[in-house]
Amino acid sequence: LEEVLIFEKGGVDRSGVDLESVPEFTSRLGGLERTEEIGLFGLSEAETVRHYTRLSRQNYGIDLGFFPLGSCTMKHNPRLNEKMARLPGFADIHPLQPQSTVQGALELIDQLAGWLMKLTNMPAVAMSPKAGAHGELCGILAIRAALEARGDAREVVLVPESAHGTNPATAAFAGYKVENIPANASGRVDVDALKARLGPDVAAVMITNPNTCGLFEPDMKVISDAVHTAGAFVYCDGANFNAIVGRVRPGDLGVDAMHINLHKTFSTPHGGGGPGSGPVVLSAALAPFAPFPMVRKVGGEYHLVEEENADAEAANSFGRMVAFHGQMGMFTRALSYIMSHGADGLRQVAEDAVLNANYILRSMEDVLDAPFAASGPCMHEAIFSDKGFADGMTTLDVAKGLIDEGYHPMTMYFPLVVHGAMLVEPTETESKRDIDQFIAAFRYVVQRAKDGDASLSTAPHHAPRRRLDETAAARNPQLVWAKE
Amino acid sequence: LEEVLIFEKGGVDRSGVDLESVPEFTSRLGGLERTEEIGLFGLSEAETVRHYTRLSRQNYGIDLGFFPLGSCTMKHNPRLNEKMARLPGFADIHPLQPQSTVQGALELIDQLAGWLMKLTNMPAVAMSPKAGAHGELCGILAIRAALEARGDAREVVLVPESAHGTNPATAAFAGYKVENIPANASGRVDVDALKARLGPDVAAVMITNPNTCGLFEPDMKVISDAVHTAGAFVYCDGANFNAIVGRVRPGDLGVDAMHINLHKTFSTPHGGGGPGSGPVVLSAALAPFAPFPMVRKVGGEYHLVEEENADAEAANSFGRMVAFHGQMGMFTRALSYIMSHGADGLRQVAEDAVLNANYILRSMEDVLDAPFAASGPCMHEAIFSDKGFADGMTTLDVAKGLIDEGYHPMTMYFPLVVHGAMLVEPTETESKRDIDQFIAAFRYVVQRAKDGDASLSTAPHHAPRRRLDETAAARNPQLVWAKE
Amino acid sequence: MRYLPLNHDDRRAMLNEIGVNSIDDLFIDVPKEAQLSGAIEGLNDHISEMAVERHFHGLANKNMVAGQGPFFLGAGAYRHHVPASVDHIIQRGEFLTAYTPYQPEIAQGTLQMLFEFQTQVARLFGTDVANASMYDGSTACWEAISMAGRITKRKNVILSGGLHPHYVSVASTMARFTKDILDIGMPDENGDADMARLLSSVNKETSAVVVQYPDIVGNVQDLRALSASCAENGALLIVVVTEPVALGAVTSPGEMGADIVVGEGQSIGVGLQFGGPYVGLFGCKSKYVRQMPGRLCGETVDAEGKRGFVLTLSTREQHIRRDKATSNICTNSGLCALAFSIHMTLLGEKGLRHLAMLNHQKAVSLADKLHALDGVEVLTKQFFNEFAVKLNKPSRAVLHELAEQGILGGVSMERLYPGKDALENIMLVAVTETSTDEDMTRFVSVLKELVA
Amino acid sequence: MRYLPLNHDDRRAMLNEIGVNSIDDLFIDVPKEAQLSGAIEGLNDHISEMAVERHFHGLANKNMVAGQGPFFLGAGAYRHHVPASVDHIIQRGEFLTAYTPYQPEIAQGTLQMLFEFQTQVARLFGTDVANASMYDGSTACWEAISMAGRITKRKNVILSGGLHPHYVSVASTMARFTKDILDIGMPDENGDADMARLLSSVNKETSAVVVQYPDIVGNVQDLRALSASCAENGALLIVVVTEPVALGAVTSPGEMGADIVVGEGQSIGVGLQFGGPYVGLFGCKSKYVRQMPGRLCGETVDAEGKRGFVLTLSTREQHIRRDKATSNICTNSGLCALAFSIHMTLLGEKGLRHLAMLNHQKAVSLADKLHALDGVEVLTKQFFNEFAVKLNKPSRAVLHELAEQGILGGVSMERLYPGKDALENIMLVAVTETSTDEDMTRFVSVLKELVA
Repeated sequence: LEEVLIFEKGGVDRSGVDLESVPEFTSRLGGLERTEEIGLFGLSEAETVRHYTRLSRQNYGIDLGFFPLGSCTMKHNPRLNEKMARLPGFADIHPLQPQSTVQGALELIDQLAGWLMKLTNMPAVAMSPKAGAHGELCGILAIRAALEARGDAREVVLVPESAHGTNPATAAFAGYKVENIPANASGRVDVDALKARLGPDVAAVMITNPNTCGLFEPDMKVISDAVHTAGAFVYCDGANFNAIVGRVRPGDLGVDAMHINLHKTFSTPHGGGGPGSGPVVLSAALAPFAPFPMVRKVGGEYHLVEEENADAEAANSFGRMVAFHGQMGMFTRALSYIMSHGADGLRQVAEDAVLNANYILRSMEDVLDAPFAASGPCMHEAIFSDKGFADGMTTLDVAKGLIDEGYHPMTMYFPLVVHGAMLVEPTETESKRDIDQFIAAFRYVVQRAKDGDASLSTAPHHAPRRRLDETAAARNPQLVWAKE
Repeated sequence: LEEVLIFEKGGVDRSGVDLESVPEFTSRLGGLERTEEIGLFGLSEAETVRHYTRLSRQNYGIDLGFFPLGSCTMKHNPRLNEKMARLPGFADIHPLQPQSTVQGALELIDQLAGWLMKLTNMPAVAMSPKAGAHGELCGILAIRAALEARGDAREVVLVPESAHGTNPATAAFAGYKVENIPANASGRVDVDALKARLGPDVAAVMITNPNTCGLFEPDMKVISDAVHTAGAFVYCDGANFNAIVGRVRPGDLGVDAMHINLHKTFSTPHGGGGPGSGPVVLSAALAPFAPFPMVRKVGGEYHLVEEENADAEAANSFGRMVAFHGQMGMFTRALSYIMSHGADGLRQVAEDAVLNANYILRSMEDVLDAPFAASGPCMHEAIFSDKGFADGMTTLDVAKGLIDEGYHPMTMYFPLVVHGAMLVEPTETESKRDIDQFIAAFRYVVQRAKDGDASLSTAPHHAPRRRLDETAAARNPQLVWAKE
Repeated sequence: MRYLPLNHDDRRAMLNEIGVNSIDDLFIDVPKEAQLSGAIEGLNDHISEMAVERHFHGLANKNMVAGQGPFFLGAGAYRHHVPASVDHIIQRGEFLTAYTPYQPEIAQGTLQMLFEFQTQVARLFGTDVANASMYDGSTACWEAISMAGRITKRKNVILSGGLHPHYVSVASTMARFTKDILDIGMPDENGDADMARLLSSVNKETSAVVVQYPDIVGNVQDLRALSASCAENGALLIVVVTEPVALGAVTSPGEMGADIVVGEGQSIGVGLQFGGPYVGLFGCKSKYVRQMPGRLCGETVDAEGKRGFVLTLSTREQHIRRDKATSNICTNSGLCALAFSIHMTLLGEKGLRHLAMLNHQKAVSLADKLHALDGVEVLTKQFFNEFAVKLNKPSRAVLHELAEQGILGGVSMERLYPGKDALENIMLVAVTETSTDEDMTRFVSVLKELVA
Repeated sequence: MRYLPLNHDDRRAMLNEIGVNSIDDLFIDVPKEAQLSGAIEGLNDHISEMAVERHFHGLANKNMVAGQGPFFLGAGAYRHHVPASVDHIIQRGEFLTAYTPYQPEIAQGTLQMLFEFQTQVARLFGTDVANASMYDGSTACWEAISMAGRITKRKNVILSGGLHPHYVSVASTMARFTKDILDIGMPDENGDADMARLLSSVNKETSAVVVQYPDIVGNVQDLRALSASCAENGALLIVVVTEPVALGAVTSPGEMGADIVVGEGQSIGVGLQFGGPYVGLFGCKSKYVRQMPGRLCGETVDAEGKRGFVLTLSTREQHIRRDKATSNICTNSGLCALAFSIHMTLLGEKGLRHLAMLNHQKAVSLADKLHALDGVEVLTKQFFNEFAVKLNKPSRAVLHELAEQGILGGVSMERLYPGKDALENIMLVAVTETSTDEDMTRFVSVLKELVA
């Protein structure tokens, strides 16, 4: 049964709520009463639950199976976290309550901040950014504020070719000119080229480490030192922190700022595209420029640093990034995850994630081109190219073929530095048994691509939809429902 | 992907829990330590969530679609009820806590009891029975206790042919001889035959009203009067109370005892086969014999009548039926449902349930034999026979054909009085739109059965499994997993 | 009316289609005098979801929640920690809102789960087979007695004094009507006297002997001699387990020769819930399987040869056999069985054994601390996580005073055995993994004052 | 480690398969000096689920929960009743644990929901189109300013004094780096002075005028003259809605000519959550769609011609355009958008209008009661569910005293506008359907004493 839109089954006079009746009174809306029909369609509760339950069944999630989407770290989302976030003491408090009435909430933020700083060996953390890209912006603005504070008008941010698109977009948004840093043959930053480019116009280098090819940048410390010597800052994209958490601390590698995707490394749910949460750890050089609000503890009391006391307590802060204090609901989940694992468990997380990825890399490299496999082990994700596919067969075909085998595909065509890239990230919460099954399916589909199996070009065949026409969608965008 | 058994993927050394470590100590188990391997297979939490999520996807539930299982009343299960039942004040209290510490729980039971008595116009209710059949047992035992109390050793219970199997089974369990009452051509109890059979050996008549043909017994009061005149009691199977709740009170029809399936009329979830809850309303004649525990209010305080005070407060009680006080978790859900609807809403429930059923009856009768349609409207369910199907085509085929159309089938081959019976109960929580879709699908499948479409004999074709061999299962029962 | 999809226009259109003028025309079979013309008087009309929530919060707040302070109640219902994922999964609509799996092709989720559940229960109990669950432990116990009667064709049943008094009460109620003859005992400190009674009473007229393990005062006793004696006399040994976590630590009843093992599964996955819904566990030797009550799930294949699961042996059941059925049951406790099975899967053998030892260790630790108090004596010598404590004054009053101080300290024997003066000073104390050292310290220190 | 499936044997077997001896061999790229040999010092090791729960309960209990007493806070976050089914649905694993719908064939659930969400937002706002959500209202507001700059190629932006001061603060932070020029106002009682300022300031250099509706002190004002003036000058009118429930009662911004409407969707379906996660709403005229930030879901067909949905116009986005993208955003607030959409579907137009009038009526009622008190003056004359109240003393201290007595009475202007002495005695009071008559009576009577 196809599930039609609510606008095709509900009605403006249908509703799934009961409300107390409104007594007679004189409205005080100043003549602005809404008179026209709004066009919001309602359903009874029974129909509503069914509508969304049916829709949900058209989706694939981690709960259903392996989700090897590289760079997205689709790990198990513990249900304890959901339960903790829903305690009324966290879920039902207002951001502007008197601070004396939210001491537990402030303490929780402080505790999570403490873990993040210790796990990264960094002296400060800005908690309010709402997602990874927002965290990047926070880091770059802190860098810019720090440079401005010393009267240094640098204009360029260097970004590796393989970077997430958010990196250049963020730098541009903050008013910087973006220049690419090339990669070397082994998939790492070309350190010599980077060093050569450094100079008084370079404000920062944005590096993803482990990088988007799934490799650790072995020269990270060398790079940091060079960048610092050149008077610039090192921004580290922390999207892949999962590979090293508990084993390696970015602060030990000379990083000045790094955002941490709580929804990646610390298991808060992705929810079909958010909400995320992107706290940013900062070096001593950048800490004074961190945005407010921030939580401080004085004596036994927690308080917020915000507009009213920023001059006194955070005079160099670059200001406010969001209306309130950040993604509290994600903080509770992340802290629940972190405390459940502890320092020992988090180390194991990194180890198992890396082990799983290398296991896939080594189990596939005989049938699939793994451009960097020769240079050694990968970190949390294994990267392959489309080399060897039959004519006309593409990475997209393999991805859609995997759907028919019951899997969510890996990340496709990213990073751009690898032709027809397939980026496979298993995370630590996949069992050997499930990975073995995936490897068998992946090998089967890859073989079809190499054999030129025509039916693969029209996959998926067993999904809720066949291939969707994205070009048509973009050519004539239909973004809202309209009656035919 | 097929989901294998936990015994085929887990391990005795795998676990999805962490527990604090056990300090050294001297066990006090008296040499009974369990030494052999138990054989309980564990999974990590990540795998566990996935295992059961995948299993769930092999199930059909109301949340997914129309579930017209006759006599089972598959109505929407409001999520508010689930939330209320999980309040720690109800979910996390022990049945043997001092009664002063559970006053709210006792009050809740008392409030629900009050609603049930008023909705049925009966002076008493036994709350502890754990399911409908358990409630039947409660009612029959109360009748037997009442008869014993007056020294009346009656031996026979009369049951209509169309009764639920639980009725004769219950009467037999309580030591009664069961005799059938025939039905007349219009699907109701043959009142003359019943009257003729009444006599000093008849202890009770068990009647389902509305009956299992989906019809109201118009002579119910006449029957009750005759039964009472003969010195016997009327037990009413309340499985179909949904059809009349808020509009008709069984107490006004002379009923002495009736169980109420909270999981039918009052929307507590069926949960794949339970838990149920079957409170029994009782007439004044039976009230003194009700089982304990029961809740009483004296002054402002609630207390339980149980073993310690039964002699004083319920001297004629026939005793205890369950270890504790009944299905508290179902009481909270049922009361939440009842209060949400109120007296006005419950009346609407009955009306909409009956309206939906008649709509289906009239929309199908041109293509499907409806044996009692000529005698007038039905109540909450519409019954059809297999008359007119092509040779070799059966009700079972139609049922399995509906699965391929995306529906759970109706009840098949029940009641036995209609050949190849198909009992369709829409309930009040189905929309006209969904019912119209179902009617179209039902008509299509019925037409195939009439046309002798061979492919229907092997339906379902689009379900998680094809037809399962039930005979083989019963011949050589495999009830537990064993390594091949 | 938020749950009702039909609106006025729908109703009008449907009445037209049916060919009647009003809804009343559909109720013509109901005699006029029994028809109510409007909503029932004396009852409230519908209210908003928020108003319902307020009402329930008001009631809930009048109860003292187990998790809010030191808590030591057991006696047939135990407070264990249930992982959050259990409750998450059982709320999946596909499990929650499904009916009995009568159409197995679209109910494999429930059926496979039940098959796994049956396997888990059978292994835990040490029996060959198990069913798909019963209402609760007390009704399972009676069903076992009834089943033994069908097998042995005898009427005499001997109940151990260690059997939960509510279970005895349920059996007594039923026996009154079925004319079974129950020989009922009273609990003793270490169960020796009771065991002697059982061994000396069992004879060729005995249908079954029913013992609880661990028993009501927490005793764990070796049942091998008793099972041998039952076998010799053609009687069945029924073992009742009200705390299944114990079986992670002690030898299983099946291993000691039990014919039927029943139990209350609430401890694993279900929670306290003021007494219900719980989940009855039922296992037995395979030779008795056709006399078992309740639903059974069995393995089979589909038309393509794929493994699948179905409800089976339903020829025993009421919907086929009617008055000849093995019992009148037509509901199991499916959702609670699911919760049990999920929790058991999360635990696994390793986790269950760890959990059991943690319970045992904490219980031993508290027993020793209590025993050291003046005026307090721990009576039970061999126990798992529960034991009887004798005070120097009536226990019920002490428990009330403890409750006043925020401590739910145990279950008084006076409540369980009203009128038995010899038991008046005794209370049952249960300790699980949910009790912290602080909880125990607080309990001991307050109790110390109360018995001083 | 309950979340980790690999055990020792698995790890050994996998290392063998890979061909290395130990896990350390997989970390060889990490310089020795940066490798930690064991767990990080100063941090705790893993703990049980129960221990985590205890810790969180401890923290939660230190907060004063909004639902525990009279509650009247608003100022950009509103406490509304969210039906239980909303939270049930968003916890379905298929929604909760899915990623961005990059593979539309197996993400139609998320995509269709987003399409419905976009339609709901556009209709509520009175705009042609809407996007798939933003982080929150404040970032959506800045993105709108930024978008206006891309469209008009101008740098001057006029912010109404009625715009939430935190939104102003966010915009100011961003403008400092982007070199946009912000003309910032201060709130006035009925907004007339501010409106006059806006009308007189807008000119051919103006990129956008940003107004909030209802504004920070609750004013609802007719925006038609302003939109006409903007249009005349080639400037865009950006309207910010922090309380979307209001749009069930008042004329939509789109209807009054707004070019871009942004908002905070928290009121519908999401809950307070101490400030996040929330959901930013973003709608605009269709001619500006290619300059919109954020994700968009569009309708299309699949290879068999069936209707389906995909993310579209991604050529605007960072993963394609990199440094030329319309914004750096690569996350929306999907799960909150789902909650919003479910709640809106449950309400329907009828429900939303009813809810809005209920809010308004309660607010009017409380405003009148407060205004009648000596020492209290309600400043806002035209409002929806929130208004400014002037006391005879600093409001912040009064609010603290109210909190001591279990009443969360409002938001002090001193906290929102630190250092503005003229506002010190003013507080904002919001009233929603969750406030009962008893709540209001209690608030009024306690406040009466405090201002006496």
